[in-house]
Amino acid sequence: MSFVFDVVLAAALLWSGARCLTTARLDQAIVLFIAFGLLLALVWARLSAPDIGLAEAAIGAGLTGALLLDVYGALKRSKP
Amino acid sequence: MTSALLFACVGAILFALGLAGVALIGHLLRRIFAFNVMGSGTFLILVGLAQRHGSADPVPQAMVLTGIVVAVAATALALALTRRLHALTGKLELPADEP
Amino acid sequence: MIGLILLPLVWASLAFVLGPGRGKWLAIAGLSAQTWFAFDLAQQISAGKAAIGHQVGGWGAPLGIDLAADGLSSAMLLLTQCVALPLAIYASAYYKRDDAAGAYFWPLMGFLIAGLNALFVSADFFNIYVTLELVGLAAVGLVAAGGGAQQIAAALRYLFATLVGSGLYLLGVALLYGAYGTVSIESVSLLVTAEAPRMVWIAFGLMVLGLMLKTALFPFHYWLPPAHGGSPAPVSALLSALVVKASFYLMLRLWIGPFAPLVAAAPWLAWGPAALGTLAIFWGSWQAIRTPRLKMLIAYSTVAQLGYLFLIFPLLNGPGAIQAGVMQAFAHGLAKAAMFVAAGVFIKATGQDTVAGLAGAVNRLPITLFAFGLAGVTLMGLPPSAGFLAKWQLIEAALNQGHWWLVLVVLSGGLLAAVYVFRVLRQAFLLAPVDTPVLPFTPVPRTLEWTAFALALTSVLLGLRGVELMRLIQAVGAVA
Amino acid sequence: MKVQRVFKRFVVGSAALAFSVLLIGVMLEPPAAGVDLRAAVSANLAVSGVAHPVTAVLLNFRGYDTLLEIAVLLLALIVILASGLEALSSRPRAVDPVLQTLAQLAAPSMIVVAVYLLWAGAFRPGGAFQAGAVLAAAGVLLHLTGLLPGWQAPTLKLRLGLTAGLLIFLAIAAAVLSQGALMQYPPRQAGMLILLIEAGFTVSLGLILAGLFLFISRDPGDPT
Repeated sequence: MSFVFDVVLAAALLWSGARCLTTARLDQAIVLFIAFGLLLALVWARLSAPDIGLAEAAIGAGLTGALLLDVYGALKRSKP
Repeated sequence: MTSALLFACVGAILFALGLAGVALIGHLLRRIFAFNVMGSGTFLILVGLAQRHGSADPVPQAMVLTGIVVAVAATALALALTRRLHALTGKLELPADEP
Repeated sequence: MIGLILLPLVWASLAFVLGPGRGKWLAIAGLSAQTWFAFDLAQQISAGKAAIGHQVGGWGAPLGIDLAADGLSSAMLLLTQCVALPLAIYASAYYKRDDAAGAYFWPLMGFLIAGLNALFVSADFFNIYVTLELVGLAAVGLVAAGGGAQQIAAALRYLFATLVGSGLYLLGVALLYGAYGTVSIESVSLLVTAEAPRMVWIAFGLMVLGLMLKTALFPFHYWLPPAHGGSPAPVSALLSALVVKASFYLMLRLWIGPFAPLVAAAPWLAWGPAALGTLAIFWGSWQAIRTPRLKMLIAYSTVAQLGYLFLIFPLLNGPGAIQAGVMQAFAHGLAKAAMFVAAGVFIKATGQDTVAGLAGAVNRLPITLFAFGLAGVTLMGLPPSAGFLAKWQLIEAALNQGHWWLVLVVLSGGLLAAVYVFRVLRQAFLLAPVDTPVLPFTPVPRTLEWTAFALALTSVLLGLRGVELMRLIQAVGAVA
Repeated sequence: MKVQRVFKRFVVGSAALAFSVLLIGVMLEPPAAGVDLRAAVSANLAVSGVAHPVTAVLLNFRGYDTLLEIAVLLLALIVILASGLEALSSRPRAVDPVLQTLAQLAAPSMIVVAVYLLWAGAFRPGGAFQAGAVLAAAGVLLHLTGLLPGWQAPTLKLRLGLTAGLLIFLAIAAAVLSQGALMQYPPRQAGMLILLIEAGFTVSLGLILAGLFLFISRDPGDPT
């Protein structure tokens, strides 16, 4: 049962990673990137690595996500 | 096939995907995403492969924690330089290769 | 050995605490002590100790991280300190007090040197990854520092190249851990000798590929000329003389160390790096002959000179090949540092970075021009310079093993180097043409000229003291 | 030109596909005989000074990696400072006062959480990394709600805080050299020394991560 969950999780991770790189819209790509980070945190939990899960959620998805959104906002503001 | 091995295989695909992305994508922000996808793939392989038969292995887990911090440092640096380039030139791509 | 790692970390952090633009005396004092440490270490090793080890934390590999210095690593440590110290003195006169480009030069340089030293003595695959990132990010920072759009673009290009390089290397580490459950180089060496599954072959390939990208071997050289040619002179010198040598050292270390059984099983592998090295020599020299800008000329010359380093790979079975490679690393490191700092003097004096702008420089900057000429002697490989010794060793090793075409490559590479060196000298010795107005000329601090001269002179005189260096590197043969 | 790009995509894409197939193929092969570090870690856990294996690896067995890693992090911040910052925008951020009150309430409790995580890291998941990340998040939150202005140039106090983690780590690592090796903590004091290192680490990590955000997050100055 849990293996099925893992397969679904793996598929979701792959999908978000691939879509993040291929989607045409930048804002969508950023959201997908953050979702990718959160899914990855789940994967770490499934790999019995809660330390990495915590760090990935906080730093990988959280801080990097905040930075990306901020950069995106700045880019939009600087356009005439 | 164990879950750990499954995630290691996912890591292999993510690495290849990210590497292709870094090679093909000109847009700097997207290239930073690609680099991060590539790094995440490596981390999954490191832990997944080490744990493919058994219990948790703290050594690769600690290495991945170190790796994540290094990757965040590199990502922040790349973002700062990208933003600086944008402020100076208004572009989000590197100029053509050969002058 | 520990001091060589801790000391630069300490002075780099203290220089940052002191604030922008401060800390040059800390750096120079620290580097002087490091130079002494490096000489001391080299002396111990040539005196007969084959290798000096240290178990960090007292755990010992494979649980802990081991450090180890043999002849090869101690030679690289010596090169690093001996180039860094004059460059620090040069930089202290180069950057003005409130120069934005120099505001964080000292902490960045400190972390760069710490990373290089830590890399040379590390005996742990994953630890080496961390040192690679330390070196790479510090180098990118030096390129980006206070720069305009062109420099930032060069820094970004360099950043992605170096990150992909270390990413490939890290995947190799991950596969090795997956195969053997350890990242200690010593343990891995033993296990590779016993059994090498296909995964280890892939790990080896990934690591070599990543390191070739980081060393800017043709055709991965695309990031080097803008990064090395567009930075301030002390930075270009540090990058060209030292940073690219670190990844070369690591590749050589892996090739003759843990992965030697794989290379022995497939000796044809060695022709890959050698072929790319040959192409690098011709391509880099050709570009150096064509480019109008002085610093670009020197940067393309680096692409060419790095090519020689890779010619040694097919010769590693026989004697003399490692010595030839390390001697070339020394000769090029010292001479290229001298060339870049000399170019920095020209640019400071004339305000422009073109070969044509050098016209008539001989009357105004004779010392600097002489330094450039001496460095050129080393690059061309004329006796008695270290470059001559390196090429002589390389030719001898190639002839011993019957690879006469390598001899042709080395000789024609020397001729091409002569073409681009004389291109600069000819321009400098020509008087300024009558029809163009004489360019404004700013006087430069004497320190700048004399450090360039000292570096160039060392690169030539090292040829006379080559025997000692050769004996030091001999200690590698024993370990490998 | 366009044909060239499609061709490049095709080549790189198929190379990546072939590579991942190859990689998965070798990963499915049975592994070679190797070392099992799990046994070594649990055998030495008792003398490492902490009870959580990942923390023991990070700060004791492979503490040298962590020392270099905090140097990398500090270095990244210095590079960002060195590459030149935009002038701070004079435009104030429009922020909801309710949000501000919430942030004011949240920040102190986040600091408490950080201290707890730091202390808990000795025997369960958590530790300096996570604690530092929470501290940084508190800083970012205060900044986004307009309570903490963006950092212009680092003051002496801030620079000291940023480097404290590395300097404390270096000092302790070198101080125990008399034990025989770098970072060889005497088993009795190991727990205390590691906590000290982690505390410095947390403060610096929090400041650096927050700094990454606060230094990058600024608009180009108004062209006046």
